[in-house]
Amino acid sequence: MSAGLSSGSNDGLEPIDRTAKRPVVANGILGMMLFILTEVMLFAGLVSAFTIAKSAAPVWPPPGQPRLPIEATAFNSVVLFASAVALLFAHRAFHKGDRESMRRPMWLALGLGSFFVIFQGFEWVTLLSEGLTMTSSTYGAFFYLIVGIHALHAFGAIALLARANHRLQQGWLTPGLFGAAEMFWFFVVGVWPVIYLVVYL
Amino acid sequence: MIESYLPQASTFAGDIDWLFSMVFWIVGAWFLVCSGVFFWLVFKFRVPNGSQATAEYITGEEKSQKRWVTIPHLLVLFCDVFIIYGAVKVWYDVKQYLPPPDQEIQIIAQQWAWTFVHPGADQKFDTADDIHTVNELRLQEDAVYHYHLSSNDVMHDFSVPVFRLKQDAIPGRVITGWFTPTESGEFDIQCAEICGIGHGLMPARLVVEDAAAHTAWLAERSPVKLAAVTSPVVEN
Amino acid sequence: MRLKSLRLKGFLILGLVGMALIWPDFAEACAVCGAAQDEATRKAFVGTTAFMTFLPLGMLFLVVGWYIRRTLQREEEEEQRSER
Amino acid sequence: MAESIPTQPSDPHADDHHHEEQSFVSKYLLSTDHKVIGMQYMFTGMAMALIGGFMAYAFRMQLAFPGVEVPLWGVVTPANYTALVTNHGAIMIFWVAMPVLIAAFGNYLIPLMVGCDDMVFPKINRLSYQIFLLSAIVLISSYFVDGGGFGGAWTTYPPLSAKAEYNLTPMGASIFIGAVGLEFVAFLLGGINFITTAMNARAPGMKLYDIPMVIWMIVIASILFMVSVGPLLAGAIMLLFDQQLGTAFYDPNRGGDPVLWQHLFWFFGHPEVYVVLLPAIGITAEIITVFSRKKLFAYRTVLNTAIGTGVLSFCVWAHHQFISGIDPRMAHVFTLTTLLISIPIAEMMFVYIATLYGGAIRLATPMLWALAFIFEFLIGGVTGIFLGASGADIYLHDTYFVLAHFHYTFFPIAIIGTFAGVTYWFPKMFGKMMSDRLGKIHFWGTIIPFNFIFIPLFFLGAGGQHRRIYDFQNFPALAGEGMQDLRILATTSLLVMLGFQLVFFYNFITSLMKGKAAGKNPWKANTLEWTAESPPPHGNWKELPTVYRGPYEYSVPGREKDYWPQDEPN
Repeated sequence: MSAGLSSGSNDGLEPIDRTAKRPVVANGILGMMLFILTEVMLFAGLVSAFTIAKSAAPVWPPPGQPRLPIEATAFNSVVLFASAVALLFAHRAFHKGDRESMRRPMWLALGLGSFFVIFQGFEWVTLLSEGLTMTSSTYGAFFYLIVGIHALHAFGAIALLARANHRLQQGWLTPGLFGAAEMFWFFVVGVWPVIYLVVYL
Repeated sequence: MIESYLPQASTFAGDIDWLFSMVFWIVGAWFLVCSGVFFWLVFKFRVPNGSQATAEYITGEEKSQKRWVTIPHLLVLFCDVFIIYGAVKVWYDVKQYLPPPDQEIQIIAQQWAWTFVHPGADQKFDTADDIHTVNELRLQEDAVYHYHLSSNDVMHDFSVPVFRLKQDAIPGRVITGWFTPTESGEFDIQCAEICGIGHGLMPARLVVEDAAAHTAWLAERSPVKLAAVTSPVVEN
Repeated sequence: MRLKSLRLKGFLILGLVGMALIWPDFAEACAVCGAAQDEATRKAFVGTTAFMTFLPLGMLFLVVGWYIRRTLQREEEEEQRSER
Repeated sequence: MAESIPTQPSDPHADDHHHEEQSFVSKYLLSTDHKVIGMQYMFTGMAMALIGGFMAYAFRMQLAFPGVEVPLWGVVTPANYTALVTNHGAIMIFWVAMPVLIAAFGNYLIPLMVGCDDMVFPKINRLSYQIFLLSAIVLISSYFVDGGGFGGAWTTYPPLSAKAEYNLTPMGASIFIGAVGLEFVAFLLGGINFITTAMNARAPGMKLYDIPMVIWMIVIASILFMVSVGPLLAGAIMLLFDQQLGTAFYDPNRGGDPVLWQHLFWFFGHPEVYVVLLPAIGITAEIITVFSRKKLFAYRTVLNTAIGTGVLSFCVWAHHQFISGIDPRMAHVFTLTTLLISIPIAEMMFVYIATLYGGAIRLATPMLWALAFIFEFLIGGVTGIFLGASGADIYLHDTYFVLAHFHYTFFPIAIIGTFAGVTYWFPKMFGKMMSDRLGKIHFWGTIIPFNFIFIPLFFLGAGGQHRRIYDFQNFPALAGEGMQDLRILATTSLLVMLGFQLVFFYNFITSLMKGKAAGKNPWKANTLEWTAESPPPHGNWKELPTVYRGPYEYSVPGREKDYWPQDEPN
């Protein structure tokens, strides 16, 4: 199979003349866009379910249940946004072709993102000890469900970012991988304010 | 259409049958025309399998050609307007509008039996003179009934085919609706929402009787006698 | 996504929706709707129904619409290039 | 998503395209070749169709002859019956219609018809099939656990599905939900692949409006699936938690709401109908153009109607809940949208009928199936109007009328569409021709009994017979002689129809063994897959084709041949 005519599994990086079929966006990024569409709808379903449960309750949050740590989580949200900003710097450096100055913001984004997840973990431990569990009320159930699914996504996104960072260190980070990883992370960051507004406030 | 299968035993049964018939004639005509044209085309332009015959080259992109699709499509829309109007009107009368009641009943569904509660002489529920029956609903002809439907465990569906009435019973909610029986006799009540393995074993009987017979029955089941014939209300 | 045919359909749909709104009886009166708490739930159901219906449509119009427009644009460019 | 990234920029095909001799396992079981994966989906789907058909046989026997000992099954108990109807529905939709129509034809056809050598994410594709196979095994295993298979209908409404004390299948219910969830993940991965491949890996020169209709339909269906499945996945996780962790998302006594599930379920459930419908419509488009030697009437109109259907399909879902105690005012809106969706679908049917005009129609087996699809789907379409009209739905909801209606849509989609596709692409898939004579016997032996199964059910439904009831003898109004005769007619027709499927398998196997060699392009079709060898080798073409025109240039005036393949310069 001649390389010039091969289809498919390229991510738009090779310098072969493919103008006739140069994709509008690279495969990895398009795939990630589609995946994110599904994920947005997953969270839309969860948030809708939460709204309905909340409307059905006479008092919300239910009496006798611990309150969620609004201030601490606000701080944590700022950390999450900071990580997105760091990733934006990395994005700019990457598209300037400046891989050297991209390293520090990548590490920063990874570090802040991991801090966010770990901080959430501590929050959970505290809440559990205060008596908010999945079975104690729908309040608790929805809290752990929605925040837990978000945390799972954060894990996945961090893993993907770490993989991109690893490639960066090795010197062959492709736009497809970087684009997919940063898109996923921006999705995780972008959906958080919605969760914070709906679930915490 | 439907009236040839089942008697119309409520005031709105006729409306629903009318809507069904209207939809039937409209879509039936469409179906006949479409399948007529379809078979005519297939037989007219059929060639033997090995034939060398060629076809006409029609893109269908020109306006004069597209007309053959757009005009029927506008006609479909036109017919839809009638159907929508009829559907909305009937729906409004049956499910959204509530005429002032003559009588009220409670219907309680559970796995796998129906409990019907008449309020008794004081016309109030949850009092001592409530009349409970299981798997038998007795109604008075030509009285406007409000029903309050609820469920003790899973979802059920209160369905009375002769009334053309159907309403899901949802645990945790009380759903209000109405009907007016117009024909005396004995009919089926079915559960129309799957409710476990006993779903097929949840038949109840509906007895519609005239006012005198109904009053007599209510008196017979009045709270004084009730103590003697305590109805077997199955607690969950 | 030829806009011309979509516009025709848009008009028709608008007309029908308008017709539905003209029937205030049907749209407003709800004799069977119950207590205050029910009303809140009812509103939540209607709201989330609208939300879940329009969110995917909005996203698709933005993302897929953008993608299709870009692709068509590029096809046009290429056609011009090959003509030259 | 990790698989989506090529391992080395210098060698994008490092691990999925070696052409040396492969062992059986790596060639057929662990292959990343889209054709092999397509076949795997197809054969798994067919095996599941046999299981689903057997279930239909068992419960139809019970309905016609209540209490009788059913050969090969035994006496159908109420628990058996509910489990059988539940799994029949779920299997036929999720494990037959979806894998065969979208995954099998999508996998097989997309790279071949858009002119590339494989899917863009071959490893994700393989993972998709593996997860799908796992989901099928998980589903079947639910029959062998304590309590047996889940019997709460494929819609799994809680609280029945959420609590073991109600459904009496403590493990079966969770396994059912788990299997459905796995299956969705498989199609999610597949969908990403289909859309990305069709959009990004098209052959040089293939413009958007040169893509064959079946590919467009699979792409639109995949988009619909991907966008609608999220809320259901959320709901399924909640339901699983309710079953296994004791949460109360759907428990009204502890602050939950059972209607919430219907809300999330039907948001997916209705678009799902169009997810399986659109590929079948696309397959029909390919076949009627080839066998009537006609250009597809108004290509762009078909595409627009498909998009219109897709858009509207998100606005109709609450019509499944008319009777479930939703705000009655909402029913008006959903009646409106539901009847509006008849417009694009009707237009699509008009376009197909218009395509036949002026053609030179050859009634070969695939064409018969395609024509039968149009006719039978027409019946399914018009009977849907009754149910979309909210007023009439008060009576018809959950009766056999609904059941007959959706079988008149799903049977054309899943069974007729599949047979149309299989008989049409069989020469390409296996390089052999199928027997036309046996094919026609099988066709008539399937279509005629099919109508005799489901037309009686319309009458039973209009007579007030409800679904999922294992014995109608308990209901005096339904136990009559006339009604029982209709049930027996339906069951007998089902037996005849199932019997005729043996003809298909015989035809399939003998054609595979000693069918006439097909050659590259036996049907004289235009689309790219017919320019590859039959069957296409790994990599599809030695040199990938270039595309010069749309896929439906048949009988173009002034040309010697009555077809004009997409890759011929002139």
